[in-house]
Amino acid sequence: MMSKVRRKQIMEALSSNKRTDDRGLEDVRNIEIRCGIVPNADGSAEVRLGKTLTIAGVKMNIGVPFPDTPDMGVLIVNAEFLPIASPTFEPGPPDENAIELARVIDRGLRRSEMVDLKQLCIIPGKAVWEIWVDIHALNHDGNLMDASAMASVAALLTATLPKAAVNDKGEVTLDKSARQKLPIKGVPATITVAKVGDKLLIDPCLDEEEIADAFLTMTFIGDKTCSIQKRGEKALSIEETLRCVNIARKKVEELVNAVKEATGYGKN
Amino acid sequence: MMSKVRRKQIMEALSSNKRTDDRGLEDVRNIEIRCGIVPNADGSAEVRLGKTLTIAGVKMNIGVPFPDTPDMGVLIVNAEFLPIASPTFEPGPPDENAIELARVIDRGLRRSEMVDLKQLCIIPGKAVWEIWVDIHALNHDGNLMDASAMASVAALLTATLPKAAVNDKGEVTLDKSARQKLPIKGVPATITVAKVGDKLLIDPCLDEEEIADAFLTMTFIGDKTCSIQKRGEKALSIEETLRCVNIARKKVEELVNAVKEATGYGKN
Amino acid sequence: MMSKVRRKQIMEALSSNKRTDDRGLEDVRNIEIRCGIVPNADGSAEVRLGKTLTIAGVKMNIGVPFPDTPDMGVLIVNAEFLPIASPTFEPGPPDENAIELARVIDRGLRRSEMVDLKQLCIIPGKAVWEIWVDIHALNHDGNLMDASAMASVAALLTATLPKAAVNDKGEVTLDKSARQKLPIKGVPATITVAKVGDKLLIDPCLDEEEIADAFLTMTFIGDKTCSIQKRGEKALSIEETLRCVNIARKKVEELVNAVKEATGYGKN
Amino acid sequence: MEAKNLALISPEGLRIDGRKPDEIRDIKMTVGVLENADGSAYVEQGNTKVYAAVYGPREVHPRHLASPDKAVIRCRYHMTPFSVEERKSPAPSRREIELSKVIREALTPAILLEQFPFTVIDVFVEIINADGSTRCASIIAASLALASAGIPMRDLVAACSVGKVNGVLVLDVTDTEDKHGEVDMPLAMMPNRNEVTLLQLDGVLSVEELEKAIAMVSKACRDIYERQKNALKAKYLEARKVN
Amino acid sequence: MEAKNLALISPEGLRIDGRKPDEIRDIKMTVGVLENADGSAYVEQGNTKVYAAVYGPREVHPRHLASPDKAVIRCRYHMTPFSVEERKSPAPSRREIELSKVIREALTPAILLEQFPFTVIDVFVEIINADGSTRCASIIAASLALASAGIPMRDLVAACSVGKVNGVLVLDVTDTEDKHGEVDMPLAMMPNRNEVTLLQLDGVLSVEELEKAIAMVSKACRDIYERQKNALKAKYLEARKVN
Amino acid sequence: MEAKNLALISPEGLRIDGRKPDEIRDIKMTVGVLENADGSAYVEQGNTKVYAAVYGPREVHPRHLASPDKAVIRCRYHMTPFSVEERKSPAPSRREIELSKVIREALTPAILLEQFPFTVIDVFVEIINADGSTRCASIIAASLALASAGIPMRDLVAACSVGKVNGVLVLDVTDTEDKHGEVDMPLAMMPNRNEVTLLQLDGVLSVEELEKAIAMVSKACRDIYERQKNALKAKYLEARKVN
Repeated sequence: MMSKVRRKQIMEALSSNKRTDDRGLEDVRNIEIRCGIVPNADGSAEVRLGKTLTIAGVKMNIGVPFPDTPDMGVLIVNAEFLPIASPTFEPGPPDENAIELARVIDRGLRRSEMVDLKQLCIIPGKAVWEIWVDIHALNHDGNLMDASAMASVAALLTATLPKAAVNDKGEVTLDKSARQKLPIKGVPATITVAKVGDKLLIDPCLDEEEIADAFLTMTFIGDKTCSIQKRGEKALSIEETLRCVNIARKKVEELVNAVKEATGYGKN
Repeated sequence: MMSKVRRKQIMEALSSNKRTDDRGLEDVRNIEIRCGIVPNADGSAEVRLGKTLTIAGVKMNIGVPFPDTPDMGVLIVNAEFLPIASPTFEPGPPDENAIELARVIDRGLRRSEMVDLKQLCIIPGKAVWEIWVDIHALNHDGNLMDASAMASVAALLTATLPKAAVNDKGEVTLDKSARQKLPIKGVPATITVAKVGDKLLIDPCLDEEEIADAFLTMTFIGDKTCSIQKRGEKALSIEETLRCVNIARKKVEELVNAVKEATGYGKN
Repeated sequence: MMSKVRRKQIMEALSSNKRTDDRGLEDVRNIEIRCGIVPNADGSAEVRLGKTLTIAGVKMNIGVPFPDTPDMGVLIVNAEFLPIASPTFEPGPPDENAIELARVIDRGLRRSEMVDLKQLCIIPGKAVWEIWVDIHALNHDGNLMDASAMASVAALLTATLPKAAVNDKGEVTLDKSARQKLPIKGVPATITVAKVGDKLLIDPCLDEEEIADAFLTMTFIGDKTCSIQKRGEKALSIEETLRCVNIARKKVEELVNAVKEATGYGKN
Repeated sequence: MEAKNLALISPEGLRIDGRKPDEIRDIKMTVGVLENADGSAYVEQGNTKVYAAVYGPREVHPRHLASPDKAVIRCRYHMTPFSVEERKSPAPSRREIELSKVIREALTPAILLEQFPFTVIDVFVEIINADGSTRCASIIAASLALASAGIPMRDLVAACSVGKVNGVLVLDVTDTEDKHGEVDMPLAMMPNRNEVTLLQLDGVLSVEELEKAIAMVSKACRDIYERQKNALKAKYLEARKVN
Repeated sequence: MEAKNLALISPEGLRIDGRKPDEIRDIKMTVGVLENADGSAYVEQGNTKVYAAVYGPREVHPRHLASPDKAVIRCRYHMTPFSVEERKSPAPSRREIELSKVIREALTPAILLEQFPFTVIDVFVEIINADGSTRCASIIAASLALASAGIPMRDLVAACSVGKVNGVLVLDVTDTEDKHGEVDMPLAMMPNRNEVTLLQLDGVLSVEELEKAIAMVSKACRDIYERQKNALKAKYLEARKVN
Repeated sequence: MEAKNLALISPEGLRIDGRKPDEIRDIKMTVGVLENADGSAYVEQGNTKVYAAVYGPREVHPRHLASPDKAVIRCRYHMTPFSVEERKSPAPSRREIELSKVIREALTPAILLEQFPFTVIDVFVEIINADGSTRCASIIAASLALASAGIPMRDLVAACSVGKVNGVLVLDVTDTEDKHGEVDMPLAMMPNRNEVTLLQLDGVLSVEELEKAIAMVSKACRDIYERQKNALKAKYLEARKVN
């Protein structure tokens, strides 16, 4: 629980459009992205957003497509809020917050069509690539959502998979020496706007999250929204909702560039 | 917990062979059966027994037969006592009461041979129809057992399944335009007799259940018993046990007719 | 919880190198082994070690080999510490103690190569014998580890399996009339040494276990160690560790002989 | 997931079930259908059929879940195994856990929680048949159940979905439109306060389309809101007749 | 499930294992076999082998499960994975959960629960080998375990099954007779009070056959009851010898 | 499981990664990497990468788990799904449950538990990438995390594995050496007290080899111990600089 003093500090700073760490309302904390840190993963990235630390790993294997999309690869996102990351996290299967985070990131990745799942079909209806994105929170100082989305995107951008072929007998064979990157169609960005008192701000730290009324998490691909999730126990007026969208929209380029920089995507 | 006043009312009414809702000892509450209310199910029925409300849905799919009955379809009954139905029900997997109810209804359906499972074999040892009967309690005012059994029977009587065939390659194909009814051999009835004090009564409401010593649930097919389950924390004398059977036997026709009426079974 | 009086008795006895039941430090309690008591199992043995009672049952079925050992049978050990065995055991999935016991016994059986798993391959990469060893504690008076290991070894030594063959179509067929023993390469022995105060003793009873500092469980095959597990909340000096090994080594023959006697192994 | 190039809008501009783009399906709302609950409602919107029940305010078990400042809201959105095309396991799926959370958050802003410290208010929603927009129907039903349980509220919560199919914005999305269309966007609001309590977008919209969609769906919410008030009034009149 | 037209009754009227229809298998009952328990018994009826143990009356955890009026009975019927033809998972199956309930209800009427308010009595049954009629053997064993734990009882509970195979009523059904016969009907009773505490019918019987079957199996229960008393007496005498 | 006759030792007596038999991999130890924890450390030993965090001493929930005499230690060793060759389920496996227990027992003797009655000390270890000897790296990291949390200790706990590959005893076993070698034997100790707190042997060793292996690995532990002390010192100096 936060002290009254701390709450008052935050509210006072906000009243002059500042944050307690001197950020402006629309400033993101310092971002550090380290890719390829997990040799056993097919792709991986660790994202530090201020003191928030989260890691995403990508593993790929041959699986069976969903019956309604027989010619598309499968993408599965899972998130664990480990007790290592916060005194309030408990061991056990993912709770509603971890599940929501995974599903919001999943919708963002899927609807942005970042990965061209059609190119991940090997034998229609029978064999496709299955991409597992696993997110593990390591230190929770707020905005796990945006940090985890960024780690997932960076892990996918740097992931490689073996070349798959089909032999005479119709079996799938893998050439592990010829690894190639995933087919990428674009780079999405996920941005959360929090409402604290009557202010709208981005990249909330943990203390700000605790006193926030509501959140709007948006994923953009280019200048379009492809996923929105309103969260939190209080309401947003329709006008505030639209303002959140416009605040987020202005940050897309900055976040996409940070990921491109760290992953080298688009360099060649 | 029931008040002492309420308990006294019930016992006093019973002492003159009456119930607090003016029923006689061997009277069933008002029965309402609505079939076909779930378009996504292959069969469905909602049963209102007084204020008790329960719903059964039937879903069918192609499955593999049990090794010891390779030429027979498979019937599976599952029941959920949802917290929506009673302040005493908890979320989570079925407890011993829900499991007992499902298994008692399963034995009644199976042993009455209501559905001719032999006709549900498609390829012996390989492919048979698998029938799932799911029971969900919605409002528990006593005698969920008989209400749920009735809903299950009504759902099965009105269920339809696609025509299955086997093509040249030995694969099962379904013709969803040609739906047909399940092969039915007879209509069973499930009746519970409760012992309250020294009285035997049928269709107990919740308050009566709470002060009952014991229950005998019986399923009849025609004039034969095909399943019995003694329940409750107290004993029944052998003489009482046989009296329960004879009380239940007299109600079979009434209950079977109610289901036939609602389902139109046997009309053409 | 043990009384202070009891603790004092144990410590006083130990101070003159005795146990409260008059055993010496390196004496095992009375061993009773009954084999073949479970007709439905492919092998079984009940071991009574003093008042500790445990049962092991072996079941075998055709399964798929592990990808990295396509030409070897599969051995799986599972242990349940049932609430029947002790007032401190709870129902539910195996806890860390039961899991540790199963895994330590598993490593002992596997690393001793007691069962020649290579001979249990039927079709390389496709079909092998899968051996399940299930251990159930029935009365826990200390040293469940050694008693359960002994029961597992005795159950495996007396287990029989049907003759498997491969028919024209490449399917596995079983001849249940021609049962044969498992291919056995040797008989391991598992011995636990407990440190209580400054004494090292074997086959601890429950009261001794409760006040022990640490345990060293060792499995020997012939005069070699094939598995060691240090257990307990306190440390062992390096010198004590090596002393434990030498104490255990001296008991191997006695325990192996007890099992051979009870199972008739090596008689013909 | 894929738009299958299915013709979801006819040359006449009508949808598969004959509706106009800005037309919602018939809704039937019945209040007070489950006697054990403190409040309940049944909502049928096309073939989407939902029961909701409210138990509480009541004591919390275990106690440490209670709050000294306000009532705690719990919500359980659950689908019967037979409510969907392929039988689903009755155990809660990840989707059901997420929807339980967002429905709870859609209702919470409307409830005067401060009036019932140390208690819990349980909201149970059961999907009997699913044909699209089940979370909206759940919110409509749960909101009626809360009101009929006599729980003081700032406003009723109304809800409706807006989709995009064959490039056209449409209200009250069906299962077929959800599966083969481009966008599904459910929204819940307190119409009298003009406040959004749930908003989820699943699909691509430009910011301009998004604004248009919000305007369209909030108008539909106002319409549903009137029907909710009528359903409550009907129940109240019926109750007066009986007593 | 299916009668496989197996000849379960020979032309001489004998069963596969040579028994007459109204003959039960050899029973071995041993009291006091598990030292940690407050009471225990081992029962071997043909190849059906069962351990039962009783712990209690003892404190309940968590506390809110306790009753101020009487002891609470808990019962766990459990099969070892190797006790049946195909290895079963050690996690409790739906069948085991149902049997735990009916066995508890079969024992409860016999126990003077009022004497131990705020406590729990735990009954654990472990099936070592299953060859039919395991719930009856469990009740026999659990009843002996309760008595040997010194828990005051109205009567011992005896149990036996009656079946119908090839049209003939038979006592003490084996696994083969259960699987290939027409009916399995276990019954438990307090013989001295002539009261039934468990009755389950699985199969088709006319009401007349049912009456005959109950008469037949209650006679068998009386026989088993005498053996239970002897087993307790033997334990008592042995205990006196030791002390 | 099987020695695959893989050449794990070159004719020159070197291992696959070029190390000498008695050489450990490069170790990187960083203290204080996770801000929420009371103490934390990151250890990278070759490609084995581990985070450890310590929370506590803190209140125990539920209360009955607390002890009036001393702090309770809980330990959770967990692998991320992507840390191993085949994706593993995030639910704890039997292996992870066993390792959590032995790691807890490896740390417990070093902690002055009596100073914190009624509390719990939670140790969380997360394997980010697994390339052999993960339990040893976990103990090294957890021990640093405990010390940096300011928990009074008798000594730091150091750990290292010794293996046997192609007949040769080797230190700090990699995943390949573990899978294709003959023996893996992790050991943890308090070097200053010469006491063993973890010892597990998985593979065949004569008693003489065992003695040699213990001597070899305890020497390595002393080396690692020095590096642990340096890592703590570095953190302490850095902290002084900042303040």
